[in-house]
Amino acid sequence: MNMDLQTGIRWMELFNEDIQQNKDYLTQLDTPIGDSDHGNNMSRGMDQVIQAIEAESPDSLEALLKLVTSTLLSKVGGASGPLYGSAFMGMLKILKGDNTSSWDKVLRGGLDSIQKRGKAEVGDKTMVDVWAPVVKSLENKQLTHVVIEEAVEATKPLKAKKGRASYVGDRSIGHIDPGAYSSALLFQAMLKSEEK
Amino acid sequence: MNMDLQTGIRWMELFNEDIQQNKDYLTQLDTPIGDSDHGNNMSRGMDQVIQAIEAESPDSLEALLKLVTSTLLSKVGGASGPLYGSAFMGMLKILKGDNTSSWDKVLRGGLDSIQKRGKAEVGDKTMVDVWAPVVKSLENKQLTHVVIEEAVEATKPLKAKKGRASYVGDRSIGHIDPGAYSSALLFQAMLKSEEK
Amino acid sequence: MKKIMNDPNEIVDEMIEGMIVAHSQLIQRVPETGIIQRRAEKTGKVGIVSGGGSGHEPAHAGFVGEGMLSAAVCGAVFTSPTPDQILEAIKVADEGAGVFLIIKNYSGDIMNFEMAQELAEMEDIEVESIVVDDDVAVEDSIFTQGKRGVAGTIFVHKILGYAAQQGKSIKEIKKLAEELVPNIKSIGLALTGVTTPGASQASFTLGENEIEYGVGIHGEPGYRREKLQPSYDLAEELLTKLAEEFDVTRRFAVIINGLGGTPLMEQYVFTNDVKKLMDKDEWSIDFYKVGNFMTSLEMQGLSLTLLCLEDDFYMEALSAPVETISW
Amino acid sequence: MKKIMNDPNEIVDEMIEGMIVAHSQLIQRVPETGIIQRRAEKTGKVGIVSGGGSGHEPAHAGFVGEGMLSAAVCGAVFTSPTPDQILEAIKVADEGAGVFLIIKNYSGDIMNFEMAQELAEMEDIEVESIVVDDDVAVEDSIFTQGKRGVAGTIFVHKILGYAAQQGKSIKEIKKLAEELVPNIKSIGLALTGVTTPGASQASFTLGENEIEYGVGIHGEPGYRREKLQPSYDLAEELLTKLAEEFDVTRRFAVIINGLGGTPLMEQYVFTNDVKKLMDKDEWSIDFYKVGNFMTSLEMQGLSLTLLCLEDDFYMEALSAPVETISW
Ligand SMILES: Nc1ncnc2c1ncn2[C@@H]1O[C@H](COP(=O)(O)OP(=O)(O)O)[C@@H](O)[C@H]1O
Ligand SMILES: Nc1ncnc2c1ncn2[C@@H]1O[C@H](COP(=O)(O)OP(=O)(O)O)[C@@H](O)[C@H]1O
Ligand SMILES: [Mg+2]
Ligand SMILES: [Mg+2]
Ligand SMILES: [Mg+2]
Ligand SMILES: [Mg+2]
Repeated sequence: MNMDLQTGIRWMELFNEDIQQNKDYLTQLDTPIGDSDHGNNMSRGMDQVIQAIEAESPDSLEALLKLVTSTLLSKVGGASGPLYGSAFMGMLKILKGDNTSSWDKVLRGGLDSIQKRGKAEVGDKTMVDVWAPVVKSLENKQLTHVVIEEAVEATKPLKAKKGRASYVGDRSIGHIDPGAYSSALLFQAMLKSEEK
Repeated sequence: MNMDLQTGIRWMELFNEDIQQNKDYLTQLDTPIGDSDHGNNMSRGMDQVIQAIEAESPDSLEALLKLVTSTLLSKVGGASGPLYGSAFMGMLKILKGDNTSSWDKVLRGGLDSIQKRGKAEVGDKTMVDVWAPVVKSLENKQLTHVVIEEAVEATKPLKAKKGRASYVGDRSIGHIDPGAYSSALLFQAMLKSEEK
Repeated sequence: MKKIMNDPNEIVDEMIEGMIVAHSQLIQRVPETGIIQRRAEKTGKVGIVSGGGSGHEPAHAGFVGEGMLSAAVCGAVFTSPTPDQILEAIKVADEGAGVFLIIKNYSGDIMNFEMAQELAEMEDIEVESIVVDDDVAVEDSIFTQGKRGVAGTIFVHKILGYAAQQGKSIKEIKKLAEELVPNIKSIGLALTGVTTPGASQASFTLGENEIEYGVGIHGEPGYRREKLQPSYDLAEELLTKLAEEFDVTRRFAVIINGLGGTPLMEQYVFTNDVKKLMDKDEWSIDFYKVGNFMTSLEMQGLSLTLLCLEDDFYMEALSAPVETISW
Repeated sequence: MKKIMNDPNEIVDEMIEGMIVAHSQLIQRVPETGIIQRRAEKTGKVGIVSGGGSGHEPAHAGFVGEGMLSAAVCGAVFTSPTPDQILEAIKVADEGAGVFLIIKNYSGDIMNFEMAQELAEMEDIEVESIVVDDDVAVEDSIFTQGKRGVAGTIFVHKILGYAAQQGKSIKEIKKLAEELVPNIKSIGLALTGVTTPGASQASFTLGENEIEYGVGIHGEPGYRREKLQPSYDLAEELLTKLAEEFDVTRRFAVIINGLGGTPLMEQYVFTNDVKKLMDKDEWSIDFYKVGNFMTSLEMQGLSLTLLCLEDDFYMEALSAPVETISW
């Protein structure tokens, strides 16, 4: 897929809408295996992202990614703040290095950054379990809404090894990971932003 | 009526039984207009009185009253401790002054002591509202169970002017006074101790 | 109501034991009594004794120590201690210059402390006392027991404790106390009732969104129930009630007192609102205490106390350091 | 869950404001941040910074002051603060000898503090850190995030704060911290769940007579639910879990930590039971802290922390006076 400034802004807007709509659900997911704040964290962060975009009107995709990075890093906190922040920072790095990078390469940079920061592997029941298959499918030009949905669902039977959910051990089994769900919203929004 | 050591001991035993049986009810009475402890206070006190009687085997009515006085004073606390303590102390004083005093005179001494200590008048919605009519009926040789029951019931419509119930003002109206109820148990037990 | 306890009848005894082991440098128990005595050296000054029912921790034992109370007497839960216990506390607090009693205005407390005072005087100990009645929630109190003593009592402990430490005589302390108490006003609100250990039901029950203004510290009901309001509005209601009690002087010391189950976070939010409201009225707050001082077991809610700083001695006393568990 | 608050989104900000007005002699806010800084004079020593999500009051700002923390960073409720805020705290804490970070072992905290550390190093501030993971409730933690950081963190604040005050270098403090943390073990139990401000439901719900062992301080569920037991049995369960972690040395410092909604009376009863059990095993307790130190909003329950007094420096540090709100 291709990404440019307009699509990027639309992506963030769509992502924000989905986050605000699913705020309570995300917090609910974060209740049995976390600390009931993922909805709040993402909602606060994306609200600020939209405000920042409106206030600063970034004039390039690079400027947009930079703005999203710094806003998420400075407004979210918790685990998701540095992770989503790192993701956009990783994407930004690739784009900066080579302005003509394909979008799947850029997203791969995001995933690498998440893993560098959070040390989670595939199967640890984190957002990585959505990012990894999404990036792979994109590389194979096979990314669809179904792929994303399946990736989220697949976190359910896993036992958490990273993040707060790891503290509940076996009892994390049977629950969808909240960060995986919000990442799914991110990629659904990305697909929708392009569809338009 | 007449009182002697044996009847006195039996009186305290019967009173204790009634208190223990009505412990929760007394506390319940003390809930809307007090602090939910009258049952506990009286139960703790009478339990100790019975233990003290068993341990010390008082050999005269005077010795019995002395023992009850000091036990109630040192084991009950709250408002009822010093008041019941003062009551028995007042009775003791009369008996000490004149060993042949009639029992209604002795009880009158108890009532006087309660009023001296607590400054409550008839109508203030306290134990005085049972003690006063009981003593009067006894003086007129007309004390019956019914008199006692009526005296307790009569505290219901009153507005409290003394004790913790006075803090709730008008909302004390419509509730039986817990100290009046426990005093009624005292006099019911007294009548029963003689009946036997 | 779930409670971390063993036998409800032993709860006060076990609490005192726990307190002593945790703070053995500061306090000691008079054996086989409910009396907690400070470890400070005796210096021939006036002894200050306070006490009352238990369930208000850290009051009163948390304020025992150099510069505050000489001793505190712990009764059963919500039940005034007995005269013999208070007498014993008077004796251990006596350093030769007499003992001053700080009594909260409840029938039970007054009668038990009064009897203790009579007994102490028979043993030639000079005893004076003050009755604290700072709770303005009780209306129509002229012909009754009067107003209740609540969190403002902590200011009385501190200021009289300092006066005693400064070597004031018992008569001077009595005069100070009589001037001080009318300058202290408090009022509380509850989000929940309170259940005494072993009791099967709470003192009262509030709805899921309901609060009650003017509750006492023994689960006594207050003056009005309504829907929970924002903290700012709660502060406004309480401050308005308190403001009626003061006129000229506009400098205050304040206690924002958690009732036991209220998190510090909420107490500080409320503090912020009190400050805003006081600023608006151009009333100054020169001294703050925020925390759990005079609690009511696990009750959620708080109380607000204002002390009008009429006399400069009050601030001097409040600011002086002390060695207690909880001031 | 009823809460005394205004807008849940402003609760942390308003709490900080309230804290500052109440304790303005001791602390100040770095304007427009969630950073609370001590007022003490800078003396060129190592700065100590701690922090984390809010809702654990008095942690962490209650431990800011001479002899303890240089600054504390308050995140949103139960949410680690962001790297820029932590960076700012590092800057205000820096007196030229470097800054030491005390981090509790949560993904979020570690990542945010780590990023701040990277940013600070880019600005040539020497930064070292320790991750506290004292909660033994989490089993099977080898291949995961590991164990949580809970109330034992308070001991780390105190001991490292003292070391800094004594003029130890950042390397010495790092070494001290690495030896200290493995000697601290904690475990908690809850009588109720906890509801974050604005949330519609509690983290978990317990039955009328049910408790849960091993809960975290963010409403994380624990390891076992059962019927409420007497305090003595609760103490035994927690101590047994902790005992497995220690072997030779039998001298301890202890924290009995209320989780926010637990009355002091219950905490002291529990203290008494802990003492009894420790006596039975001939383990000695040389130092006690009892009270609300690391809370979880209004949660009812408590935690027990043991610090094995391996090094005499620990007792020296714990006993040293400090000027903070809540130590
Ligand atoms: N080390 C990690 N690596 C990748 N993702 C992680 C890691 N730790 C946590 N996460 C993700 O973060 C999500 C939780 O985010 P959030 O609730 O906002 O933060 P917190 O856990 O600090 O409350 C988890 O569901 C998980 O997907
Ligand atoms: N001043 C008083 N004079 C007479 N009786 C009083 C007075 N104050 C309280 N009482 C009695 O004491 C009873 C309450 O006793 P109790 O609950 O044991 O003590 P407390 O009020 O200290 O909790 C009241 O119901 C009332 O009958
Ligand atoms: Mg979370
Ligand atoms: Mg009562
Ligand atoms: Mg009582
Ligand atoms: Mg969180």
